[in-house]
Amino acid sequence: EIRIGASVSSTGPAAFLGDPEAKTLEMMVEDLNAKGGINGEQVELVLYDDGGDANKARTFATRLIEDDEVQAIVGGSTTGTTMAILSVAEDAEIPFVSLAGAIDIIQPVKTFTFKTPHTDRMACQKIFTDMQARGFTKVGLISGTDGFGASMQAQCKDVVGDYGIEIVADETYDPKDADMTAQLTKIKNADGVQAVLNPGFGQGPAIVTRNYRQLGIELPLYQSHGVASDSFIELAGKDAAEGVRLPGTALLVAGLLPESDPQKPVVTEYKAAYEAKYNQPVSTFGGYAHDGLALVVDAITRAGSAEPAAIRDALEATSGLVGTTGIYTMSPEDHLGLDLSAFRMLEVKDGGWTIVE
Amino acid sequence: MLTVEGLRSRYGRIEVLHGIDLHVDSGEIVTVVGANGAGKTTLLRCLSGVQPVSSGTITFRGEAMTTVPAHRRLARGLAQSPEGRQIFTNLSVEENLRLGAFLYSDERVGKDMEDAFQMFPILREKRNLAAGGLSGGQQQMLAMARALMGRPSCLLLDEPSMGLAPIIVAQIFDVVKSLKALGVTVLLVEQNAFGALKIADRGYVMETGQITMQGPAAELIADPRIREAYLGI
Amino acid sequence: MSELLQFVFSGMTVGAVYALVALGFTIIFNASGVVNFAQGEFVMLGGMITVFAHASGLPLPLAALIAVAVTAAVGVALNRLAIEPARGAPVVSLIIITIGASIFIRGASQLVFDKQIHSFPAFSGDDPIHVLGATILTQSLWVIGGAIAIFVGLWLFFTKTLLGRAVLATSNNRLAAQLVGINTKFVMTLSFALSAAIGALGGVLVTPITLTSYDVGLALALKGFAAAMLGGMGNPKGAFVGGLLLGLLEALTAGYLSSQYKDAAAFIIILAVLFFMPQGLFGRKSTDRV
Amino acid sequence: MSLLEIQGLGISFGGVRAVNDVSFSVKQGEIVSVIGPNGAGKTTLFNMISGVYQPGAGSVALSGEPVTGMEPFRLAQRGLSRTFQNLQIFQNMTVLENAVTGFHLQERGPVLADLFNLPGSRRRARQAEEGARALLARVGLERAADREAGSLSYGSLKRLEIARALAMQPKVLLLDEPAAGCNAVETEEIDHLIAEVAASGVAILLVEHDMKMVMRISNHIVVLDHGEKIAEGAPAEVSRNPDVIAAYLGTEAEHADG
Amino acid sequence: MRISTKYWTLLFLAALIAVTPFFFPSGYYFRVGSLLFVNGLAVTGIVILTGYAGQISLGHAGFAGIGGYACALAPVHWGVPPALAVVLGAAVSGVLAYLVGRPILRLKGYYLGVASLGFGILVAMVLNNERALTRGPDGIEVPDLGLRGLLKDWGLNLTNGEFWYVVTGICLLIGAWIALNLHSSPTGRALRALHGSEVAAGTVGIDVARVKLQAFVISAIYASVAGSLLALQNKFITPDVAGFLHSVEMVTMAVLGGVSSVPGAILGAGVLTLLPQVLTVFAEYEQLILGLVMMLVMIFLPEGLVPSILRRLRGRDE
Ligand SMILES: Nc1ncnc2c1ncn2[C@@H]1O[C@H](COP(=O)(O)OP(=O)(O)OP(=O)(O)O)[C@@H](O)[C@H]1O
Ligand SMILES: Nc1ncnc2c1ncn2[C@@H]1O[C@H](COP(=O)(O)OP(=O)(O)OP(=O)(O)O)[C@@H](O)[C@H]1O
Ligand SMILES: CC(C)C[C@H](N)C(=O)O
Ligand SMILES: [Mg+2]
Ligand SMILES: [Mg+2]
Repeated sequence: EIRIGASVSSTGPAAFLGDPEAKTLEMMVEDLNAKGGINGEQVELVLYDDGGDANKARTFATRLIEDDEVQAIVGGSTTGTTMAILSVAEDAEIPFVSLAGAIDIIQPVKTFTFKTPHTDRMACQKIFTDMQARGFTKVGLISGTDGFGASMQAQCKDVVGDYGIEIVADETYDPKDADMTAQLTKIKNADGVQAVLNPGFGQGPAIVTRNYRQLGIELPLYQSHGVASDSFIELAGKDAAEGVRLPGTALLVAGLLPESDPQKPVVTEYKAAYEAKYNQPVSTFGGYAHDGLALVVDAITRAGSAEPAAIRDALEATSGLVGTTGIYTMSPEDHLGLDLSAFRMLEVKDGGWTIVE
Repeated sequence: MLTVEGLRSRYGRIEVLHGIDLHVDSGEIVTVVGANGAGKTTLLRCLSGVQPVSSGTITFRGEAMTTVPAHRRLARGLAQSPEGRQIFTNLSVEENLRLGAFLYSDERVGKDMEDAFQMFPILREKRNLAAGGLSGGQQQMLAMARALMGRPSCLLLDEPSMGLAPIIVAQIFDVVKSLKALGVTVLLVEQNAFGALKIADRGYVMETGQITMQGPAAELIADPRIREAYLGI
Repeated sequence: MSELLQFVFSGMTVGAVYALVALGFTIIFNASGVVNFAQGEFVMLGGMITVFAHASGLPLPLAALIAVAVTAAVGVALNRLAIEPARGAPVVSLIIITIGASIFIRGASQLVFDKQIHSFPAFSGDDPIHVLGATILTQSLWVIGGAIAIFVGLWLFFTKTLLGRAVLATSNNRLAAQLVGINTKFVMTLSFALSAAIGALGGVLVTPITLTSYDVGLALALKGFAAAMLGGMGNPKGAFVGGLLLGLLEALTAGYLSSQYKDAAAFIIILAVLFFMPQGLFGRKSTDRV
Repeated sequence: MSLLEIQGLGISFGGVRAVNDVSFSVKQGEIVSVIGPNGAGKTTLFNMISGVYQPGAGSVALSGEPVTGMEPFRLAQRGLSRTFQNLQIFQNMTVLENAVTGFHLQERGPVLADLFNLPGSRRRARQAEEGARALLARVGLERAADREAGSLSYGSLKRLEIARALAMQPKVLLLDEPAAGCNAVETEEIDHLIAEVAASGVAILLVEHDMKMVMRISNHIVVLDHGEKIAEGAPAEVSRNPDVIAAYLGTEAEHADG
Repeated sequence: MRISTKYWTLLFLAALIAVTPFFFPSGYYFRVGSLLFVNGLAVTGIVILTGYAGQISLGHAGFAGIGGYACALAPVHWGVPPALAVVLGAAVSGVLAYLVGRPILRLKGYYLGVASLGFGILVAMVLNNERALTRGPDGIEVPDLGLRGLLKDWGLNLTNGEFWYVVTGICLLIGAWIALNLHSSPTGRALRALHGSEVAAGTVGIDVARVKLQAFVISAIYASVAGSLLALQNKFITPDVAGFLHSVEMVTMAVLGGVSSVPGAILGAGVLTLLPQVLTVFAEYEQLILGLVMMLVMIFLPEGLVPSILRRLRGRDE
C-alpha cells in the first residue's frame, strides 16, 4: 500500500483554495484505486485541514511523516503553510509537492520540494509582457495584503523594470475589506496611469473590479491567476468584469482549446469528472492539486517504487507530464517545470473567458 | 395567607435553612429577628423565588407557590424590598419606580408614583438622577418605594430601616403600620428588633436556619432571653 | 474635492456596514452584559441563507425574509440551548460560549452551504449615483438607510418603551428584575431573537457590496465590535456613530495616508478616544457608589 | 494633636452641592461622629477625605501634612484607612485573604521576590496571615476564615470590612455605618471594638445612624444637613439641638429603642 | 497547606511530562506535547493577567509575535544568538507592555479588551506590512537554537521532537512554578484584591495602577517566551502568531480550563491543542464538534474545567 499525505487549507481564510484541492485529491485517489492503484498497489490518502495556519500545517506535516508514515506529501495551499511543511519534509527527506504560488518555495531549489502552480513572478512577467505589447508604460498596482497578494506585489515590483514599465501608484487593501474606491480613486488620479494590475485572491479582486466600474475607470484592468475561476466573473458581475485580463490556465478555457492542444484531453476529463461529482465549477486551484498528485503518481510509476528517495529522484526527472496547469518538465535546477508558455492570457468577453492571441 | 412548611434551602452543598415552619395571616405584620447569618435573608429569597428550595412548601393565598417562577410571584401579590437594596443603578430613579410597576400600564401607575414621591420627597428631587448616584439611605427608600409600586398584597421587607436616619426609620415603621391599615400583609425582617416588634403582631426568632421561638410580639419583647440576645437590654 | 467626496462615500459605505453589525451587539449586551461573539455569524447567516434561498428560485425579498426569520430562530436556540442553561456562569464563560457558538455555526454552515464566495444582485441595480464627480452605489444607500432605521428603532425601543427598560434592568440587576415581575428568561430570548434578526438583516443588506461566504462573520464582528466600543457599548447612538466614524477614518487614511496602515490609524484613533473618554463616545459611566 | 484636619471641604455633582464648606478636625484617640439626614453628604465627605473623590474645594491634612486629593493608596501609606457603606469586599477571595490584604503595606516587597518565592516574600506573607487570623478572631469571624467571602451574610461582611481596615494599623480610621445590619447586641460588640481602637491612639471618624451607639461612644459630633455643617459639639449638646432634632432625630426616634 | 498544594501540583505536572513519553507510539506525539506546553506557558501568563488581576487582553498574541520574530530577526540582522534572542524578545515585550499598559490599563472590561485588541492588531500589521524586515505574510525562517547539536556533542542524542518536548516542558514547569508562587504572594494577593474591588484595593494601600502594570508586563513576557519557543521549534514563523485569532485562542484556553487556576489553564491549553488533532477523524465535522465541545464545557463547568471539578469534589466531601 502506498500512503500519500496531504495538508491543505480546507477551512480558514484560504478555504476556497483548499476546498477544491481537497475535493480533487479525494476524487483522484478514489478513481486511482478503482483503476487498480499504482503499480498494482492501492493508494491511501491521509488528508488534513490546516486551516491556513502555518503552525498547524507544521504539526500535520510531522504527523503525516512520523505517525502516518506517508511516502510523499501534496499540499500547502498557501505559501505560509508550504514553508512550514517544507522544513519538516526536507528534514525527514520526504518528497513534497506544494500547491502555493511564491517563487521562494523552489528558488533556491530544495532537494525534496516541488511545486505545481506558476510562480507569482511568472504571472507578473506574463502580464507585463502583455502590457508591453499594448504599449503601456505606466501602471497602477492594487494588491491584497494576504500572503499571495503581498508576495506577487513584491515580485511584480521586482521584474517590472525589465519591461520598461513604471509603477506610478501602489495601493493595498485588506482581503476582508468591503470597499476599495478610496484606493482606486488615488490610482485613477495618479499621473499618466495607463493600466491597473490587481494581485490578490478571494473576494477582494471581485470587489476591486466592481468598484472599478463604479468609479467609471476606463483603463484596462489586469487580475492575477489567483482569481482564475468562473465564479470571479459571477461575483464581480458580468458588466464589471468585461475586459478584465489575467494569466490563466488551460483549465478555464477547456472548451475553447483547439483539438490539437495537448492539454485538451486532460483538462476536459478533469473538469467533467469534478463537476459531475461535486456539482461545482472547477477552479485553477483544484487543478494545482490535480497536477500535484499526478506528478507524484507519475513519479512512483516510473520509479517502480514508493520509497521516498526514489519518488524524489523520479519527480526531478519528470518530463513532459501533461497537467491542467501546463506541461511539466523538471530538472535538478527547476522544481516547477513550467515556463511562461503554460500561461494563457485570458480576457473576459460577454461574461465568459476568451483566449487573447 | 402565607404558609411555609418544612422549608429547607442550600447554597451549593451547604444547607442554611433546616426546615422552617412559619405562617403569616392576612393583614398581619409578622417580624423575623435573628443574628447575622441566621438565614433571614435566605428565607425571604425563597419566598420570592430567587433562591431554590430543596424541600418544603410555600403556600400563598391557598395556592402552592414553591415552584412558581420569581417573576410570576409579584402578579400573585408578593413583593420584596431586598437586602442590599438591589436597585437598578444605571437607570434613573423614576425608571426604577416605573419598573416596580412593570406589570401594570393603567393610570394608577402615575398615581402610585405620586404617592411614592409624597412618601419620600427626596426621590422626587432626584427623579432624573441615575439611581446609583443616590446616597445609601436614599437608595433604601427607593427600594421600599419600588416594592410598593408593585401593589403587593403581601410585602416582604428585608431590613428596611438599614442606613436610614432615625426620623426616616420612624417614618418607615409608620408606613408599615399604615399598610396594615390598607390590608397589606407584611413580613418584616429587622435588626432593629425593638422597633419591629413594637409594630408587629407576632414575631419569630431565627437561629442558624431554624425557628427557635415564636409568639405575639408583645410577649417576645418581654421575654428576657430575647431582651438579652437581640435587644441588648 | 471630488476626491474627498469619494473618500467620504467610501467611508460611509463601509461605516454603515460596521454600524449595522455594531447595532446588532447592543441588545444582547444590554440584556446580559455579554458581547456576543457570534454576532458576525448572524450577519453571515443572513447573507448565506438569502443566497441559497434565492438560488433555489425564491424571489429575493422572500429569501431575505426567510433568512431573517431563520437567523432569529438560531438566535433563540442559542439562548435556550447554550446561554440559559449556563445562567449564573461568569460573564467570561458566557463569552466563550458565544465564541464556541460562532465556531459551531461556521462549522455547520460550511456543511449546509459551501465554502465558496457568493453574492446576489443589488436591490436597485448596479448603476452608481454620481454626485459632484464622486460616485456611490445605490446599495450603499440601502445599507445606510437600514442602519439609520435600525438605529432609530433601537433608540426608541430603549428610551421610550417599558420593555426596552426591562431589557436594561435585566442586565443591570437580574435579581431585582425578577423581583419586579420581569420575565428575565423572556427578555433574554427576545434579545437574542432581535439581535440575530438585526444581524441577519444587516447581512442581507451588505452582501451585494461585501459578498459573503461561510467565514465572513469573524472579520465583520471584529470591526463591528471595535465600532461599538468606540461609540460606547450598549448605546445605539454609539454603535451608529462609532460605525460610521470607523469607516470614514479608514477611507480617509487609505485615501490620504497609507492604505496599508488604514486599520492601524483606525485603532490608534480608538485608543486616543478611549484615553480621554474611557467609556467610548456615548457610553454611560457606571454610577455605582461605594 | 489633630491627626485629621479638614478645612472648607466641598464638592458638587452636576450643579448640586453635595458637600459645602465643611471643616472640623479629629485628634489622636478621639472618636468624632458625623451624623445627618440621608443624602446630607456624609459618605461623600468620606470619599473626599479618603481620595476616592477629588474635592471641589477645601483641604485635608493628615498629621499636619496637606494630602488633599491624594490617591487612596498614598493616603493609606500615610496611615488612613476606611470602611464602606456599600460593601467593597474582595468577593473572589477567602475571608482570611480579605483580612490579609489589609496588611498589604506591611507584607509587600519586591515583585521578583514574590515571583521566585524567596524567603523574604514567604516570611512577610506568613506574618500577615498570622496577624489576619488574630484580627478575624477579634471581630468574631475566625470560624469563617477559609470560606469564600462572597458566601457571608451581610452583617458578617460588615465586620470583615472592619477587620480589614484595622489590619492596616491606621492612624486615622473612617467608618461608614459599621453597625448597619447588626442587631443591638452585635452593635454593642462593635462599639467596644471601636472604643478599644480609639483608646490605642487612633483618630476615628464615624458615620452612623444608630443614635444609641453614636451617643455612647462619640467624643464629639458634627451634624451635616444638605451638605452643610449645621451643628457640632458634645453628644448631649447636639442631641438637644432643636435643628438637629427637626432635621434628623425626629421626636420619638431617639427613645424608640429605649 | 497551601504550599504543599502548590508543590503537589508541580510534582504532578512534572511526573506527567516525564512519564507520558513512554507511551508515545510515534515522534509526532512529542510535537503535540511541545505545542501543548508552549500554549500552556502562554496561557499561564493569561492566568496572571486575567485570572488573578481580572484584566482582559485580546492582544496578547502581539507579544507572542514579538517574541517569535525576535528569534527570526535578531540572529540574522544583529548576530544575536537565538537563545539570547528569546531574552531580547522578552525584554522588548516587557518594555512595550509597560509603555502600552500605562495608558490602556485605566480602561475597564471590554474597553480594555478593545484597546489591547488594537495593540495586537498593530503588531500583526507591522509584521505583515514591513516586508523588508519581516518578509511579510508568508513568514520567515528562524535559525536553529543550536542547543540540540551541543547536547549531541555531549553524548545526549535527542530527536528534534524529543528535544523540544523536553525544552518546552521545562519552560512550562518554570512558568507554572512562578505563577503559583505569585498566587499566594503579597503581589498576587494585591492583584486578586483589585480584581474584587479597585476602590477597596486602593484604600488598603495597593497601588492599583502599578500592580496592574506589573501583571501586564509579566504576562506579556510569558506570551513572548511562548512565541519564541514556538518560532524556534518550528524554525519558521508567520504573522499569524500575532493575530487576533491567536489572542482569542489564548483567552479561550484559559477560560475553558479555569482562568484563575494555573493547572486549569494548562489543562485548557491541553484540551484545545489536542482536540483539533483528535477531531481530524471527523473531517469536515471538525469545526462543528470543536464549537460544540467548547459550549458544553462552559455550560456544565461554568468556572472552567479544573475549578468546577474541584468544587464538585470538595462539595461531596462536606
Ligand atoms: N451566596 C451564598 N453562598 C453561600 N452561602 C451563603 C450565601 N449567602 C448566604 N450564605 C450563608 O447562609 C447563611 C444565612 O445567610 P443569610 O444572608 O440568610 O443570613 P441573615 O440572617 O440574613 O444575616 P444578616 O443579618 O447578616 O443579613 C449564612 O451562614 C451565610 O454565610
Ligand atoms: N456620584 C454622584 N452623582 C450624583 N449625585 C451624587 C453622587 N454622589 C453623591 N451624590 C448626591 O450627594 C448627596 C450626598 O450623598 P451621600 O451619599 O454623601 O449622603 P449620606 O450623607 O452618606 O447619606 P446616607 O446617610 O443615606 O448614606 C446625595 O443627595 C446624593 O444624591
Ligand atoms: C492563486 C494561487 C497561486 C495561490 C497560491 N495557492 C498561494 O496562495 O500561494
Ligand atoms: Mg440578611
Ligand atoms: Mg452614606
